[in-house]
Amino acid sequence: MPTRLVTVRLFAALRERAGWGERRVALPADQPRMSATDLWWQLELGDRAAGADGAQPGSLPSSLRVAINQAFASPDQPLQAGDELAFLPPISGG
Amino acid sequence: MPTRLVTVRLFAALRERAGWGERRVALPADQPRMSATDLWWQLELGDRAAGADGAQPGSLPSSLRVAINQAFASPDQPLQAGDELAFLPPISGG
Amino acid sequence: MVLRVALHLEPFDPLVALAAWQRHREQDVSPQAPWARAAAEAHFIGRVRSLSANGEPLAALELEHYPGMTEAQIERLAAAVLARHGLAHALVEHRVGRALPGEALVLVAVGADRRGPAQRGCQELLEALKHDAPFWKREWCGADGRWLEGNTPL
Amino acid sequence: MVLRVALHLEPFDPLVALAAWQRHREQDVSPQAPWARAAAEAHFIGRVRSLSANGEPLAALELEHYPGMTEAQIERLAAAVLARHGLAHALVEHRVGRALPGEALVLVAVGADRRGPAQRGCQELLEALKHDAPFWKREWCGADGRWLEGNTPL
Repeated sequence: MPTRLVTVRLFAALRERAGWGERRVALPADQPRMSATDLWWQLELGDRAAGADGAQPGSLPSSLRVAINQAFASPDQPLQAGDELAFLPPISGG
Repeated sequence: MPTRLVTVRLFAALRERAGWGERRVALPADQPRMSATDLWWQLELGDRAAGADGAQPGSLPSSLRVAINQAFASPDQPLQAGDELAFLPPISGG
Repeated sequence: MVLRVALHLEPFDPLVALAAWQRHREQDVSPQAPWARAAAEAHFIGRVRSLSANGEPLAALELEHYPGMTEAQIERLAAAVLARHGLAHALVEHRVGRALPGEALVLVAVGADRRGPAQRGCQELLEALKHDAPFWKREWCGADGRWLEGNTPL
Repeated sequence: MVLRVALHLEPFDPLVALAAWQRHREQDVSPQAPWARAAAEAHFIGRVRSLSANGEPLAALELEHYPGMTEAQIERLAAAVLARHGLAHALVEHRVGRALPGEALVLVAVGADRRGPAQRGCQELLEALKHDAPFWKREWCGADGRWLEGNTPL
């Protein structure tokens, strides 16, 4: 089975707390239905970046949103090879 | 007792139905508390100008408003010598 | 609180009027100036429609007003809305006379420290103009002129 | 239905943006053009405040965005508001990068056949931008930068 790569992107406070903004990540071969939530915990973003809003493994911090291929998506949607996954901290636009 | 004059002004459809836009009117010496409503009927504006909205003597057609000295006023307010009285048909601004 | 009211007998460009208004902001840079706290601005521009209320092609819209009272009444209405919402500034420019389809009839612009008061203030001032400032519209379709009684629905 | 979305890395003048948008109206005079039925226009302009959320003098406001997604998401939000209110046109221009107090952050302009849909559409599109378009604000007071989480109240 070929290596399945996704691009993970972090923004604003999340990027600065994690210390990186973009990373290519290989999805584990033995987890064909890996989701954004799974990856959040695998990358240890929950420990280092979630702060007071930290959630338990199995869910994302409630203030975060997930985008897959530059559109909002469910954090539980299985990731595909080539996906661009972004974790978005609370928005303050306009 | 000197003659007490007021200026009466009509606008838009009201002016065109009456056939005049501005007139100097002497308040009757024997009616010291004459109001805009009284003058409306004395000038026979009710008969000739009020159309389907005509009211009975003692009241103004409900769609009309009165301005005295260029501010909205009660149609029952007694008029003073020198007042500028205007009868305003329904407004359509903006 | 800063207020400007202007009536135009000739066509006016609302964006030129807004630019002139904005120059006050740029010239008055003291932190106490009403402009300094007005981070939110809401505008409304109304134009002459191309069809009459009856759906016929409109040749022109005539706007009659009550010179003197109209200006004074708009100032009273604007001052009340400015006070009610704690607005920083308001601008009202209104066309009078004979206007053609597409030409600007009314510009309302208000500034406030937050977007809610700016938007609500702009809406309320427009409704106040429509219902309580002495203007009368007559639609011209060909040689026929018809006075409107009341406003288009919201 | 006509829609334009633009992000600006440098200061932009909302009135210049509106004038460019208005030129479309003047150039496209066919009666079927969306402009022809847009007798009502509502605008909103938001600027950088002079004070931070904590009340300190603000040196600058930094706006981060998600290049590609931000533009696409604004287009989705605007298309939904245009359809919901039957609007004729919408314009969204938004600053990104480091902006100074008084500089424009956001311009929203919508046109409709009546004032109600224009005003409601403009408000809804602004709220959608504030809550559902990927922008993140960081306030700079001196050398300290603080990310904002959420928006100012309405």
